[in-house]
Amino acid sequence: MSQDKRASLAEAASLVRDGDVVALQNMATQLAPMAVVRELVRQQRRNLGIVGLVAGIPVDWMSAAGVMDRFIGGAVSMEQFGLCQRYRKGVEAGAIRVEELSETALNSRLGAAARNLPFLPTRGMIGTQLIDMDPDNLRLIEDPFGGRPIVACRALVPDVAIVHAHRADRAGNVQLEPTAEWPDLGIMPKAARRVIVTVEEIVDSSLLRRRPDRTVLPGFVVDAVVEVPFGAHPTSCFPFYGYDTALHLAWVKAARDDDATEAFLDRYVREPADQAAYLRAVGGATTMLALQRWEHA
Amino acid sequence: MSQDKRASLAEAASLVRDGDVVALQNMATQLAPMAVVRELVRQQRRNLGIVGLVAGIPVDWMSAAGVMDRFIGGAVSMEQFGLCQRYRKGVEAGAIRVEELSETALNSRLGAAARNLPFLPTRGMIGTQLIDMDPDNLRLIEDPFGGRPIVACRALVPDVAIVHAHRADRAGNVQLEPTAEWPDLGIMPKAARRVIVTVEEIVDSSLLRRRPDRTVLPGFVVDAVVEVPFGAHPTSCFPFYGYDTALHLAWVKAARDDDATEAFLDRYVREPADQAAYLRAVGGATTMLALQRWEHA
Amino acid sequence: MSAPTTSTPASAPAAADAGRPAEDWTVDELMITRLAACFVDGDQACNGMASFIPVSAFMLARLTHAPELVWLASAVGLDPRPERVPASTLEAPLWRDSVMYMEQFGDFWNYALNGRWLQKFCVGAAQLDRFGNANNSFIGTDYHAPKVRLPGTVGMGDMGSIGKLLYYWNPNHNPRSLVEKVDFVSCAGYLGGGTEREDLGLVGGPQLVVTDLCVMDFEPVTKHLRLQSVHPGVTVEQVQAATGFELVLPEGEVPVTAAPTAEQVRLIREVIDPDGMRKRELGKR
Amino acid sequence: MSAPTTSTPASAPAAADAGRPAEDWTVDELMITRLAACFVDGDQACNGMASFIPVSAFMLARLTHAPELVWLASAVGLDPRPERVPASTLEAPLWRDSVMYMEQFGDFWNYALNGRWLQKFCVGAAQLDRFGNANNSFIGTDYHAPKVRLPGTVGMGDMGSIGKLLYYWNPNHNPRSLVEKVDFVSCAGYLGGGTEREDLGLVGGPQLVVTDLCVMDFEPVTKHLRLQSVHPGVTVEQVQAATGFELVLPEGEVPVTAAPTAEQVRLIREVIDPDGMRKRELGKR
Repeated sequence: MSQDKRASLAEAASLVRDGDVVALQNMATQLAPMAVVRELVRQQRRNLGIVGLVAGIPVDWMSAAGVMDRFIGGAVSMEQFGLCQRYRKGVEAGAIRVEELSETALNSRLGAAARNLPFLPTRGMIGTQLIDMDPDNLRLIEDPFGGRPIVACRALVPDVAIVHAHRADRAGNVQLEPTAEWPDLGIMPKAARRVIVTVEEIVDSSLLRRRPDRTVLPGFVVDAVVEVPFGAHPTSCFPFYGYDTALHLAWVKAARDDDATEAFLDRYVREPADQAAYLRAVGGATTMLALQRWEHA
Repeated sequence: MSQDKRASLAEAASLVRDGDVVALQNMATQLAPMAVVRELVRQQRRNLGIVGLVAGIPVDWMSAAGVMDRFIGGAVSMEQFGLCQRYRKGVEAGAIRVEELSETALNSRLGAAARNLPFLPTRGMIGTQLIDMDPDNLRLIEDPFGGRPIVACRALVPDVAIVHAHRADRAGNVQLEPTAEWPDLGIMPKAARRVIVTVEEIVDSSLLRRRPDRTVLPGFVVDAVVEVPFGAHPTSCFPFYGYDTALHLAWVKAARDDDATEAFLDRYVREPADQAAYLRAVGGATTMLALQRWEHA
Repeated sequence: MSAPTTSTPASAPAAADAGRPAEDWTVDELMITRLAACFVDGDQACNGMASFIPVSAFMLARLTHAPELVWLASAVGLDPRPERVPASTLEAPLWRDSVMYMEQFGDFWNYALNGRWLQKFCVGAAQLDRFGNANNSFIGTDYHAPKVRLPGTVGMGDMGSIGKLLYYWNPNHNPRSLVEKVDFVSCAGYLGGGTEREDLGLVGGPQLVVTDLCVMDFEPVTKHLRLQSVHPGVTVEQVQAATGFELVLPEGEVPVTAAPTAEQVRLIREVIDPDGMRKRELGKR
Repeated sequence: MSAPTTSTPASAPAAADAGRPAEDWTVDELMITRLAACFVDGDQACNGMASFIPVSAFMLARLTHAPELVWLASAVGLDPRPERVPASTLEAPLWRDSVMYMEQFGDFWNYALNGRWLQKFCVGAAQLDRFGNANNSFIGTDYHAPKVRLPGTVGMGDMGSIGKLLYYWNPNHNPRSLVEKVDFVSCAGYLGGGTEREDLGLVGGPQLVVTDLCVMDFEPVTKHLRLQSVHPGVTVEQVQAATGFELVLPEGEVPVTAAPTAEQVRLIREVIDPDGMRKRELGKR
């Protein structure tokens, strides 16, 4: 009944242009669209501004590979695997600019963009210095009804949103298994100009019709949908598979050293020609089966 | 693990006091908390302000019974059964005051209340006279970032929200079967000071844990949960049962005449001592079985 | 319950001469075919309550020229396959077999307000004036003491202001529903006409009015309602007599609205609306 | 996989003398028991990432004095029954067997911002100053050229301003984490002290700081951090030496923090956190 939005990873990644503001789904170690992230590194995209609530390893890889020069959002952390060292070095060296936002500020900025509003207000951040650092986008305004001032958070329209989910049909209608619904999927695709979705599998619409309440994104907002099994690896995709502890630890170790970082990126990001080659590089079926059992989570 | 929120209809209805602003779930012919509405009529509650997006037969019954003197919201209509005649007469006679809001205005006012914000903005209604009629609550304000003015919609905090759903546990965690999720359930219980929920059945929490994604309201916001089978009748509760065409038509006919209106209210609203008696009065098992088959929908 | 759906072969044009004008169409069918022509592949259509004619139009468009018309039934069910037009256009039987249930408070308005999606809305109104302003609030002069309280505007109060393209349908064209000036502007059309709407920063706006007598569009400069075509058998004089203000006429002869084709009538009667729900909206003139 | 859950008999105090002080508690266990005491039946608790000590505290409270503590694990899973503390407090194993999955964009903040629910938050911070302001943004003097970039504040940047009661935990009490003045206020405490917070219209605020050396509260007038108790075996001098500003002392002798009971220690070690995840946060002093 609708247009066919299926695309290859390369085609999807070509929707991202140098300098774009890219809203990236991720929650520390969860559900990042890693296959697209790797493709952006391979295609040597430059000067991206990454928007994230809590971004983890994808931001560290993109920092290491020189893909991004701005982070707009809440935090960058791999939780129990620690801070993102390459991102941190980039910021401390002045190569990556941070526009830090509280959670309600980021949600409000993206929410305003989705609804074509100039801003949405929050009472968060009052008293903090976060407001002072971002006068272009955060402004204390009077309550027209006589109460205390509140913070107007200016609409933030990303050029592209990139998200990962469990399944979609060809039209790009996206379903999520019952799991955490982080704000990313709830708002990024609605705020952005273009939308890339990777999914574990593309299925016939008839399968979606069996559980219409699990569809979280209508196809008409989606520009490209790409089938990538284990597309969130090494982040998790509950309930299908857990985050890859070994690969996270290997990255943390490599990230301490410039040469080791490059070798890691070559081996796991630049050299694998496709998703199958990548999965072989990270341990193949044995690793994937262990992740499906959530053995290290 | 949590407090027991179970209550009788009479106990639940006692949370509503004369003069209260009451947010009422309803969508024309769908999912209104009718058992509580009838209880409010029986208890002769007075001067209620009813908040609704699209309210139907409950507002007509409460208008006829002199329970309400204000309507704050979008529309009052029983869709294919026509306008609510008793409500309309009340408004035209000056007994019921209307504060009409567009859909985004109502959503914004309730959304602001939920989030403890003084207002939320909308771009709806600009150019209409709705804004002019409600200067206390709708105000054109400047965009602090230099764009066009927008409409600030002042927070509306109902005293009570009353909703109906498919099931809950004793703690008041509420589940909805996959169906339309109208704004009412999405926002009213979060905006209001007190919350009454009626459900088709109260079940053990273990049943909710099987489908945690279908839980739409956490028990900690709920003050009273009442088990009332067919509690939305004569409105529908998809997929369990359809709206009652015969009773809607009987009401439309009765509402044309003062005596017939009183007789209808006596027979179906005031006299049945409990839900079982009400269900017998409206046709008993035969009717309920037909409604479960959606025969007239 | 094994009714035809929008994707079954039974729904496809059946005969080679299906494109010929129907011999016995009725005006509800003509209104449906005219509205259906406003929706094309890739549009996202959405209906509200008591919208039997627009719903029939969406279903017809999907069966004929716009198979990829995205339809969000009742603003709830995405790409549904209803068995037929049910007795309510706001109840579950309409969004049968949907691919998505869209949550209304948080989510529907993300799309509706965005500006890029759900561009076209069909609107019914108790009063419509010469500049396309609509009123579903009250008849009379005093908001708090109306002569007639109307249902209320709900989403219409937004749709006129947020850049949508509005398609009015009116199955009872008469001087009380098509008025010089609405008693109350509850849905913004072109306001006082000319550039007044534009000056307020509003984009989009009313595009067409399809009634049981004629089709009207808006004169581009004055934004005054203008006769686009009269339905077969209706005269310009009849339209003018049924209208509460002076119509602007198109240049040259007034065209006649194209009659439904035999195939369109067959689809409406046999597949889309065998129960004749569409006729409920008529005959109240 | 048939682990004890919060409602099994195995979780109930086992022995009559379970309330006696433990003989071999460790400081992580003491921090957990002290934090647990802040949460009572009817509270709604919520944890963020890398929050092994608060999560253990919630689980302990539910197993002992607050069986009706509502816990929204990771702000996602309501009243979960995790098998034990997993390796991440932000991943699905923590919200196992929940009664609800709360959507984060639209819904979680309806409750968090409301003011009536989710009143108490446990907060960890890289820097905390004498007035309870916290910093998770950067160390240094220049936001755009920091000496150390910290992860960022996310929800903490809100929680300090929206009326929450904040409970800080700090497993590595040292002069770099407890400072005279934070390099950057990314979470609002009592700002410059006194009525400054109140004057801005902010309610709630920091209540307690639980470290690996002591417990501190806030002097009611000046809002200066004040020593409430030192942990067994720790001296006031040791606390002062590890603190980057002059501590306010309570009147009279400084109390000693109550040691965990034998039963609390048993529950933490055997039921709640047999894998010792809570110890990950310590030893970085």
